[in-house]
Amino acid sequence: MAMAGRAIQVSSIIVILLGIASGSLSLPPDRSLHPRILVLVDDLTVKSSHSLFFASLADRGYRLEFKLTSDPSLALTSYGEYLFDGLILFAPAAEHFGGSVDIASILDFVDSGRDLILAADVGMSETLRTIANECGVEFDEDSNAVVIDHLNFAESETDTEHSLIAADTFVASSAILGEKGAEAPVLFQGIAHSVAPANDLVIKVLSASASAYSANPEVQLNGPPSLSGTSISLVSVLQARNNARVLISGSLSLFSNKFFVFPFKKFGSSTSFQRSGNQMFAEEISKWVFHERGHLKAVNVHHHKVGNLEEPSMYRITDHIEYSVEIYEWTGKTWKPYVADDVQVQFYMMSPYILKTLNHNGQGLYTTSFQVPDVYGVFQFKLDYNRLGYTTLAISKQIPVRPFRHNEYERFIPAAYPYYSSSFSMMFGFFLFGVVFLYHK
Amino acid sequence: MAGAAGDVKALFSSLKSAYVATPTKLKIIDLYVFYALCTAVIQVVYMALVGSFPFNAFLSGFLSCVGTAVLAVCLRMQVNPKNKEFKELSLERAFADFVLANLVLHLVIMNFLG
Amino acid sequence: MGSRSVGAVGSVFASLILLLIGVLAFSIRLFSVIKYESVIHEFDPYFNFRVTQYLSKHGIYEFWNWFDDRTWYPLGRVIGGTVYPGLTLTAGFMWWLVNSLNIPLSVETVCVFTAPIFSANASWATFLLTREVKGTGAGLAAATLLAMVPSYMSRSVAGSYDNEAVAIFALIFTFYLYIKTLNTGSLFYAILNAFAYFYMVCSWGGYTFIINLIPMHVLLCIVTGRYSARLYIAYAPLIILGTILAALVPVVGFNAVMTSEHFASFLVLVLIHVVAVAYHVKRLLSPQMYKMAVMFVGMVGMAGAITLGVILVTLVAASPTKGWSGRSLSLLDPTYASKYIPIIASVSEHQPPTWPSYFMDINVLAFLVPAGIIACFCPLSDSSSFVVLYLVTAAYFSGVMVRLMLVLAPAACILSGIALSEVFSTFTRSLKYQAPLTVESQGSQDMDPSKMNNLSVNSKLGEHSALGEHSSDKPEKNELKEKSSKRSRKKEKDKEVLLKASESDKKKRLLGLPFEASAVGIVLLVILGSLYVVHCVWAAAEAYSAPSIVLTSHTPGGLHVFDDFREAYAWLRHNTEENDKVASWWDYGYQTTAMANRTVIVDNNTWNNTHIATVGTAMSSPEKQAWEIFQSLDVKYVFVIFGGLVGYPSDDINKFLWMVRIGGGVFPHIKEPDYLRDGTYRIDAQATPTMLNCLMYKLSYYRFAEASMDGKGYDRVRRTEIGRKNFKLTHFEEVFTTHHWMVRIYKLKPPRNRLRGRAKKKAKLDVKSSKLTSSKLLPRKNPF
Amino acid sequence: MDSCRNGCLILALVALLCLSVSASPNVLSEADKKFGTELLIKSEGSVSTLEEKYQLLRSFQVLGIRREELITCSEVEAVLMSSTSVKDLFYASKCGETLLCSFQESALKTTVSRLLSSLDNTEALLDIHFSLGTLAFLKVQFPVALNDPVSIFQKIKVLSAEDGSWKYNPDDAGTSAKAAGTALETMGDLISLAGQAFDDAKIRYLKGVASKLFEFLEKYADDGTQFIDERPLDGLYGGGGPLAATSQVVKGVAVVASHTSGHIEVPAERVISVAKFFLTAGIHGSLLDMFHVLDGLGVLDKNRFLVPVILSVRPSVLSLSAKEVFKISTTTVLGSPVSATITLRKAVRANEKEPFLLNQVLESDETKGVHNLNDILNKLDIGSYDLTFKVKILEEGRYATEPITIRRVLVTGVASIPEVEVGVLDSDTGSTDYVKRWNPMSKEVVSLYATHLQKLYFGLDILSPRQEQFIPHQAFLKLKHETKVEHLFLLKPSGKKLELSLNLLGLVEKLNYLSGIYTIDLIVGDVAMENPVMWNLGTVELDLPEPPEGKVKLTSQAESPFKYGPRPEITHMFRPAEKRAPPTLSNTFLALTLVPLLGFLVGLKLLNTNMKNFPSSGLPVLAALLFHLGIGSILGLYALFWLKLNLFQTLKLLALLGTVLTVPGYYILSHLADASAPKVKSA
Repeated sequence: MAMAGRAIQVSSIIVILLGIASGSLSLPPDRSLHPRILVLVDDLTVKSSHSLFFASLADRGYRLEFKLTSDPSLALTSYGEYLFDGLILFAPAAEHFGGSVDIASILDFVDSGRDLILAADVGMSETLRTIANECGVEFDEDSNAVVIDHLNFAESETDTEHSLIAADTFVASSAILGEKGAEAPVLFQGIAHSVAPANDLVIKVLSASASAYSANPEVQLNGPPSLSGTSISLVSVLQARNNARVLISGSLSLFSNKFFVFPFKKFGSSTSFQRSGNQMFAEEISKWVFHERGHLKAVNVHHHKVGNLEEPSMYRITDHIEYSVEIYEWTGKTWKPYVADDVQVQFYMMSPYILKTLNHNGQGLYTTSFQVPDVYGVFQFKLDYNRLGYTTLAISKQIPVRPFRHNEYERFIPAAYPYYSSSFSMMFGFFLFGVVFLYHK
Repeated sequence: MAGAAGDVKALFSSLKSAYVATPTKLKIIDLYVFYALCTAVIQVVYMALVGSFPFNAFLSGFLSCVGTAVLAVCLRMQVNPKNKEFKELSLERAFADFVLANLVLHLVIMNFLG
Repeated sequence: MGSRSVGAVGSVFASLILLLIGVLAFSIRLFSVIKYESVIHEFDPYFNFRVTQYLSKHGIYEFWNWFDDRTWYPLGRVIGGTVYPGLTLTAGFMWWLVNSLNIPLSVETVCVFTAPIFSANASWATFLLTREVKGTGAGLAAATLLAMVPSYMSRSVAGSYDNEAVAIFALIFTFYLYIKTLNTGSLFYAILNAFAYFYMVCSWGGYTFIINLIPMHVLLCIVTGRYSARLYIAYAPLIILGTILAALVPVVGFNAVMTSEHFASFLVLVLIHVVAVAYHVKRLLSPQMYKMAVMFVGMVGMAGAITLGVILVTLVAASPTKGWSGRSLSLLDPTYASKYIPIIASVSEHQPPTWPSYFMDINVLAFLVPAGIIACFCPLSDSSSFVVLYLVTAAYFSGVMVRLMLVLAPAACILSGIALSEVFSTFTRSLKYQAPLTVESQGSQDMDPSKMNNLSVNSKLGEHSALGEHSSDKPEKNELKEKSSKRSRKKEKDKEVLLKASESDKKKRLLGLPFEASAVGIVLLVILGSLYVVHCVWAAAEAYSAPSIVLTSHTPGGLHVFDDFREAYAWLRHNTEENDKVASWWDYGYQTTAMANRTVIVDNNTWNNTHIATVGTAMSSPEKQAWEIFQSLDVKYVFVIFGGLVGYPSDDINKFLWMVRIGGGVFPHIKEPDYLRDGTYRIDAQATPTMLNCLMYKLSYYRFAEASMDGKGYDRVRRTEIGRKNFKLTHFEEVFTTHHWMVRIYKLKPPRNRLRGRAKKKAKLDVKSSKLTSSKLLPRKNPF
Repeated sequence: MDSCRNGCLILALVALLCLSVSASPNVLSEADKKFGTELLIKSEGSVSTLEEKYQLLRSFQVLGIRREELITCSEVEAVLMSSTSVKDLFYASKCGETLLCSFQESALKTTVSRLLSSLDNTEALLDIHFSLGTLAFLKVQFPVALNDPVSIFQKIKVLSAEDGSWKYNPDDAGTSAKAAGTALETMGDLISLAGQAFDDAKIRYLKGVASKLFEFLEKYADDGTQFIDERPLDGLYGGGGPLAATSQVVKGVAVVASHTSGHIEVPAERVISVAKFFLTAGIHGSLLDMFHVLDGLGVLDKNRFLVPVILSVRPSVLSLSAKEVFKISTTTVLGSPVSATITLRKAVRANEKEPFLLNQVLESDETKGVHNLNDILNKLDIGSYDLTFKVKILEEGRYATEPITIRRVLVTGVASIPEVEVGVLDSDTGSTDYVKRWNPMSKEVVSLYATHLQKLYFGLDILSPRQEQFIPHQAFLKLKHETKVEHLFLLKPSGKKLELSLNLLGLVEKLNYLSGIYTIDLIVGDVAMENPVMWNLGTVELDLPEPPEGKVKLTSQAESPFKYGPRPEITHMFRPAEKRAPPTLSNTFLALTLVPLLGFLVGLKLLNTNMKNFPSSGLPVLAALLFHLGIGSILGLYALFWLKLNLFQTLKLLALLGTVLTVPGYYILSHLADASAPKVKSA
């Protein structure tokens, strides 16, 4: 699939990284330490109503900049330089943007490897739909439809349509949701979206229960709803091929102070929660989106024959070789060694000839050694590390494998002694015969 | 049947008598050829036993024997006084060719022996 | 005594003439250099050239062990083990020699001129061979003919640096040595013969022709009871030594004994030994005893023969492909290839030839050959029988593959040389013996000076003829020049003949023709010859010297040069990364590696059918699948050859059906009928959707409609308006297109960064218009 | 007259419009206050500056709680005496005000004088605000005399714009309402400091500004709440968002009102919708937000211009099964009851026209200030209703309330589903091939079998607690194939039942020809149902035709198990080595191959070969020796070649030896030839 293409771009990345990587932890960070984030709102009240979320970001060292979507001075870039490392789009109703920002520029922002958080809400604008759609997330066509779940809603005296969902089916990934995850259900009130199953870049982080459906509570249904059951995704994340990360939530109020501190009781269950899981969920997932977790990089890819350490330009079949690579994870501040037991390398030519799990020293150094197959050709060391919630590592290094040279074959084989002896006896015989024949009389 | 056997016996006796007449030099050659062929046969047997693994070695070994034999036969033909075709060809000239041929042959064999 | 001096003088003339023949052979092949430039020609030569460069740079051992990772990606190719090194080594040696003499020649120059040099050698070899068969006169005639026979010229013009260039020489020379050995029965020549054979094996896969022809001849001799010790000496050592030597060539290796192309020779070897023993015993025994022995041996031998047969059969069965490689099979069964191996069939030169091509390639020789055959049968010697056999087999094979016309050509030359010399000798002899009666009557005739000369001093005639020869090189009025030169050359021949004649005189005097008849005959012959020469020169100048890498066309504005190929390769060399993989149809693989120095997926050495089929499939698949296939092969660039704009007929669209067939041969989901509208191959509006959607079509005709002057997209090769215009490419992007659009290079787009959801067109439009439409305010909602 | 009527009509329409959309934010209940208090206490640890401390104090104050441990009067006094920044002084004094501290005059003389001097030489609104604010507080303790209040008044006034918005500084670009609020507050303080100095004109001007400020209100469409938006200018001066702006404006107006006689013209509904804005904002979130909300609410709760009164219906979701009753009350924003007479104008079931209850005055028990709505309970069935109230507040004047209030209430209860009919029908005749009554009590599953020529039938009826037919919002039937492919169908009401009949022939396309076992799930739910169900009715095995040519039968995208996570390892199978001969065998044959050589030697002996022909005389002997030596050496060379040399070295040496060899070779051979053959041919 994307192998070659990605391989190429990655190899170039490696070139860059090799420059950086001294392999130790004193790697100069190649990610900004105090990322600047533009928060686009269509109503400054959001600053207050969602202040807790923003506060948590600010505490983590992000420099937030609030702008109205209608602000005529809006710009993501100036003179080709991106002004921000991340973009938070908390303006569900924004039809248009001021200044130089439009859908295309926002998508370019993502395609330049930067991150985006997008929160929708009932009555979201076409513009936002388009952006979400470009990221592989399809919101319910009916803009008045909300997610309704008569079996899994949070009991509150203001909610008269069971649209305040208490969702607790999270994606099983500590990389995305942190070690603890969210211990309380997450409150959700908003619009449903779905993700094409074929799309393996988008992950459903928070999905609805089997009894949920998306409809307009005011009107009676006269047909099965377009979205229903577990196929409804409430919160999804996209990790683009260039590792840009996008968070798309069907509910803006999921991030609001109100929901953060909302004490509630889930319908049917006796346990009532002091506060919802929203705050934790929002903070953890924002950590992921802004690459504080699950961002890997591989450096110092190296391979050599057992014995001598410098990297040859070509191997011979049945050589014994060693392969090593260092993998680090970005913590938001530094690169710390990444430790996992499932990193694998392939020795690949059209199909993997050897696929081996690397063993590591706990300091991020992964190594293995194996014997080159007795097949010649142009092989690749392919390290293809694709784990849920982690940036994809796809590194391939090309190395030709040549057959034996004419003088590398086995000689003086015991099994062939008779042949040797006889041919030599022939030589001797010839010599003798020559003498005898010539001088006989 | 017995008649046939008798005939065969007679045949061989006559062959023998005819062969005794041949000069020693030719006999030497014959001996030489015989010796080469024996070696060849032994190798073939060996190959049949253990399979043709170092095939190049076998080939060279075998062909060196056969080659020697063939060259010797050529020599024999050339120096055979009974042979009308080679009146104008002296024994020594033939021998020189023979030596050259053998040297070449063995060079090649050595190269191929691996 | 007198004869002696004459012989000496004759030999001097002979050598002089040979020299001139050599010059002729060399110079007639320089048209390509003069008309175009000193470049390597079409496809394979580029590979050979590249290999030669490598050799000259890294030396023999490196070359021998060269594992080339820039072709057949990702399989790579062991050049040392898969190439016939003869040509390369020869050129490499010449280059080394020249440079060690401090003559600074580039490898390319050497390569360009290798072919002409060896054609000169070949003509000399022909002389030797023919002399062995029918004496000097025939030799000279044959040499002259061969020096300019078109079919040979087609493969050996300056710049066509291909195996055949040297192989033909090797072939003829091997035959010569064989005949020589056969005639002299000297072991020394047998050895030389083995070496010549070795050289042939190094040079060309066609060596199997020798290793089958010679046994056939031996068999023939034995059957016709012409067995002799000389035959044995000529044959047995050759086979033994030849086999080992052949096995030394990596590309042949054990095939020399494993595949059944070679079995015939071993069989005959066994046979000849049996026969030899038989003859020997016969000499020893009295007849009746011998009869008994025969009977006895017959009984034993029967059993032996049977076992032997069994062994052979098993061997054949054991050896791969029943021991017969595809090409050789297609030799025996002309329809084999087209039935089973599209790859082989797809190469034009593997097609059976047409009659015109016969005339084109060997011209008048076709008429002279029968005469030659007859000449060979009176009297029939071992050597002449060999020549005849050679001709017959070669004729058969050439009937199977155009390419083997090349093998036929020398045989034809030899035989027609023989024929010519015979005829001339007869005519001139009859002239000579009836001349005194009718001197005045022929005063006017243009033959008389020759006759006079024949009678009087030969030396003057020698100079005369020599002058004639030289004058033939000077520019004069064509027809006249030809006549004179031809005439003089003919004179040479009758002179030679006469020399021989003079030795054994009397009986010839009896069989003489009437004067007029012979005179007319000679005139006719001369005309015939001159026709041949004219044809050859034309062929050399026009037909065979175009180096297909640079094209020209004669426009009213004058000569127009199409140099698109080199333009494209230069672009690739300078604008792509060192290790990028470039995919194209295999015809252009060699050129890409040699000129662009980029890694290719497949090339002209078509040893891996599936790999080629993969590329064929990609070319004939829709864009997306194609993209995936190429991606899986790490391909970065794809280029196609497109002649639709300038009307260059041999472009990829015309080759496309072969891609489909080859691809379909391995991947059954590619079906040829899908690309044909009720049986006809078309690219206009009637073409099938599969055709219009396949990658080859898209890459060829992308942007063609708007670029072509009328905007209708008129394909000048197919002479029709293309079926699908103004389409977009989603997975490929055009990066370069040469001046005449003959080469179009595309780059594979990287995979999409994001995967879009099921997008609504309405939304798409909004993207564009979002900035423009006046902002209507949505009702604001209370975020709390 | 007519015109008047039309006008009234229009007005009524407008009123209805804005009312109908209004949702119902409840006033702060005790629970809310408790919750807010906890949050505030949590955030106590983090406060450091005086400003934050004041905000905390004030919030607590509004919630009716005193917490001295934040800051003590002595601390305040210390600040007041020492600090130089007017801001600190201001907030210190505010703290003091909240804590009702009192200081002795002597200590603060200097401060006062400093403030007065600073008043003279500042143009900035905030500075003046801070200074006057402090002075106004100090004035409570002991008299403070401003030098020239009028000039200060002018100073502030010059910052104003025509439309009633304000600047913070003379050189500010834009203006803002928040600033205006601040200005008003400052003016208020100014008046309180030097009341008599101002004539009615100024006072009128102030009131004009005050009432004009309520025209800056922005409005939220969904719940009709109104607020004052933040301007870019505010961003430069501490921002705080709309909450801050609104509360500031409210405060300003309140202050002016509190220091002037007579009342200020403010439209009542606006005040109410502002109050609603604060109520919707609620007291959660950051300290600052809560301060603004509470401050605003506090001001609105008791002020001198208008106190909004909110009608609240509790609970808004009423459970029949729990035997709950509606409690309607009219209170201020902070929940202090206001006695009023409430009339239920009409009660309408949602999505219906006809009211089933009309003008009815609710009786109230004055003790709790709560009105009861008991007698409609027995009329209510489950579902949602719109109740329209009319509120009449007894004491007129300072209270604002909306003339008409519509509340959406939801009545829930247990709906009963006695049984579910599951059947297989013949599609053309419609005759039932098989029918099963599925019982919710004993949930034993059914298992059906149907071909594409049949129909599946499902039917059930749902009864409300009042045994009426009830149509839930969600009544789905889900068919799920083994391969996780789901198909959802909607049960439609027909007659008294909810029915669904699936004509499988028409569905083969939709089910994309996927035969096999489907599990049947029934999901019924509604807002009003307290017992939503999701039952597994059983399974049905469908036998569908094969897909036609060309249509590929797509199976569900079963993603590869290795999409994430490691793949099984692969190791390369090396070619097995050729079988070697046992060394003993090869050695024996080694010996064997040498046997013929011996044989050859023996044979030579037998043939009694001799060396008679060996030259006797000197030179030929040498030649002969050299000759054979040469041959021998060449053979030796071959051996070497085999052992170590490469081809080229060998060939070089060979050429050398060869040339050497020829000389003696030629000599000896020709010698022998002469010797042996009497008849010599020149070869």
